[in-house]
Amino acid sequence: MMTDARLLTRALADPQSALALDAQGWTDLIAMARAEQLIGSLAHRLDGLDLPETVARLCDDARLSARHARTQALWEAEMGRRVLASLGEPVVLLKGTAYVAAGLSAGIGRSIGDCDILVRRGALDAVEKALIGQGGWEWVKEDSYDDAYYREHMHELPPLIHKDRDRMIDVHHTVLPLTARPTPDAESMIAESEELDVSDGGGGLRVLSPPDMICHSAAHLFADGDLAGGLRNLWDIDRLLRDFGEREGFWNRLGQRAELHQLSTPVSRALRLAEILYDTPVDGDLAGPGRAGDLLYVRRLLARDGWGRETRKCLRFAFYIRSHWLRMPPLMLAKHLWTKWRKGQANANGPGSA
Amino acid sequence: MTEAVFRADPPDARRCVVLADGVTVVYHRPSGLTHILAPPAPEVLAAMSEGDADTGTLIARLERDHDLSGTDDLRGTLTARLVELETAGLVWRP
Amino acid sequence: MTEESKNENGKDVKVPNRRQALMLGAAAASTVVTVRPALAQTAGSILTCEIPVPDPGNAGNYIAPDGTVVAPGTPGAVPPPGRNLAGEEVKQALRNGGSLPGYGYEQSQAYTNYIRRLQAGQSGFTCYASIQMPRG
Amino acid sequence: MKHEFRVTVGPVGFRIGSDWKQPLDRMRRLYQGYPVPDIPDFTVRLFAQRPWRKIIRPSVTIGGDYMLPDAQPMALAHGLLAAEMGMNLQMALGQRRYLVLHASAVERDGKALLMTGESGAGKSTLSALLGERGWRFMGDEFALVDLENGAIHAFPRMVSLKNEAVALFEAQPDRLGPIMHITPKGTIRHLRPPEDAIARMEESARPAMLLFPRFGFEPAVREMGEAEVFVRLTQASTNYVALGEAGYDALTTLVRSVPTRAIDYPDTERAVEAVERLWADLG
Repeated sequence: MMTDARLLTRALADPQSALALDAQGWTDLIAMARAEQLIGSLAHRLDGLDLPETVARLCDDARLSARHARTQALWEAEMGRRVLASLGEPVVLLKGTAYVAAGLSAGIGRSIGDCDILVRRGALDAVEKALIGQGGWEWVKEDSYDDAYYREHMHELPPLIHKDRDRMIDVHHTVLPLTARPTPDAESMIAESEELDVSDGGGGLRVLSPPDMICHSAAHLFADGDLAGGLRNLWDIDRLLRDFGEREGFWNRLGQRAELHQLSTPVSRALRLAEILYDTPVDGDLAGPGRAGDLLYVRRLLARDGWGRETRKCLRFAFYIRSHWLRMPPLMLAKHLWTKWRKGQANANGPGSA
Repeated sequence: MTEAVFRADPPDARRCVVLADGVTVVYHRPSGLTHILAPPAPEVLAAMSEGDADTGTLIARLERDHDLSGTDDLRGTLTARLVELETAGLVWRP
Repeated sequence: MTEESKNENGKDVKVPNRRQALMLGAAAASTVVTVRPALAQTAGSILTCEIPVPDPGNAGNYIAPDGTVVAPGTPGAVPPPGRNLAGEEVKQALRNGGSLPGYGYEQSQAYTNYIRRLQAGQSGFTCYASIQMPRG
Repeated sequence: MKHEFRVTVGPVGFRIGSDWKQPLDRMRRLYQGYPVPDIPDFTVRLFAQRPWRKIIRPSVTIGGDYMLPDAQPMALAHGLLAAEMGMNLQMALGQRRYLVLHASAVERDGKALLMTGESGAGKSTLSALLGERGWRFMGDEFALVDLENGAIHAFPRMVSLKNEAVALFEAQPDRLGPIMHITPKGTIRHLRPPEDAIARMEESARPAMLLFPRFGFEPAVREMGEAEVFVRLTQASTNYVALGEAGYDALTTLVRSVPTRAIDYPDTERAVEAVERLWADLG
């Protein structure tokens, strides 16, 4: 029996359980956690436990990295705020940056990549001009201005990178690609967003409302590639639900918002998967009864071995195909797969091993 | 535009080490970035930490502590320094 | 120590006995430099990168002169290079506008145009971004 | 993975997995007697991108805990180099316990001499040579600066001899790995460090002198301003920015406390002389 990432999800959900691991178990756990970009979260969960010396040391290092990631993320957001403040447009932080800015548990120990912000579609041009004109951001690529593909098919501007800080910012005007079938109501998400606590000069940035945060996170869990990074996205959902679950009327509101955004199915599934993998307390009605497909998702999410390698290639490939199905209208997809089949290039290894 | 008001972080948001050749190495805690500052940028930053200031106020503070008689275009030069510090994120317009 | 308590000579400046001359220099002179991560350089010295043309998901398709991926045999399009292009040779070709080693002018143009159109997340994008990154 | 090798170099434990036996057999021979970690700090993976690439024109992809996307695979004949690169990659991208400087280091009387500079400057060869001449070899690639007390920790992995430097050690075949031609870094041959370097790899040393050597120029010694040294060391460090304030403390302390010179030299013999002379004056 090959090891899978159940080792990792168990350690995250119940850190005490990790104390029974032997040296090989710890070695596997650390490699998996790094591969799934969950090492910082794990290190925080294990903090204070009686760990083997090397593990304690690696956890210290991981917490230091996470602290640095947090500083950098908050700084990019702040620099964005300084440039965009004069536009008077709502700027909504998304994903990791939002979690740390709002002080949510999901931000603890989280690795954070690019700075993702959501703005009104009508504000895109002004935002773009301000970031490039005053902010010191530039297109990653010279010809991005004419990049019709991004503007017409994607849910964000072509990526911008800051010329001095080498950090990327992704400006979204909706939360899923425009070709995707669920079409979440981005304008409504912005309207319901919440302003962050105003500290000295820090006002003006916003985060999604709690139910919308879950909707967005669930949309990403299932829409992104072949569920790559799924365990991390699901861990976000677990942490968010634990932060919000006790709030008055939260589950009701989540149900309503999921429906509005055409995300009821992904949200329900995310709740069920979080419960299975992380023991997340969820609302039974909203999660709905388990479905046969859930187990396939679980197997896919746990497809990682003690070397940090991806496993279950066929299952991964099936999810890869499925992700294209979700992203493209059927005709586009048929064309895409037809071309692939004709060239005989489809192999269980190729794509999706990002 | 020239009379824009700028703000700097309080002094404890920074660590500063002055190297032998007169250059100041600044660690800026809110950003985690290291900046290398040549005169007069460190002096400008120190004066800005006393409180929000436009270029005129900044000149008054600097003249209190330093002899600025060697410079012709005080206002233009200091505005350029402020914009540079703004780009680095060390000062901003509140 | 903070800059309030020390000046460049390590002496107290908060209550100066006599005002020290402060040369402000020219407006155009730069006085602030930010330390950048040295990773790209380090990475370059540790590993070399490469770019598949087209990405594995489109393997076998042709490349049009503007860099778009088109069906095999499309008039005016060129066949794929048949190997991954090394970051270093792409960098040279982009910089000098010259051809890629082993390929003619038209092929090189099509391939470099394809590479210019790469998006984040596509195979080869990180490599492309790393050779594009201006380093000072 | 099918094959596994573990080794501790200085304060860092590695686990290297491979689809092939050959690179790990070579490592086993060169790293004989090094400690073996029970829980490694880092995992390196050498694997075939496609299953058939294990056999047909086998090519080694370097992966591990920390990876660079789009890395170029290497020929199996260069598998040992791939393993070393994989270890370097983990240090460069993942190390957070020490300030990692791209520098070679040797020690005498508890004091460390650091040599840094662009690749090809000769820092690696020079450290290997000094290691044969009364100095303790601490490492030819990375010097690890302790974030608490500024001490230098040894990282004595295999010396990677490049091009002309390969000939300098031909008299000691037992310590040498296979010659690898036309690698991304030219001709490479690995050299096992001297036995005392391995036996004493846990001993740290106070940094006492920092040199920026340059090979192939008329002999010259130049003083360097602290600002120049600081900037060059931030660029010679793989993790300065990532370490935040701790890195800032370690690096500013190092720059202000350690005498630094740029030295040019036409050949290694003259370089050794120049180093000894400077050490007598400054170290």
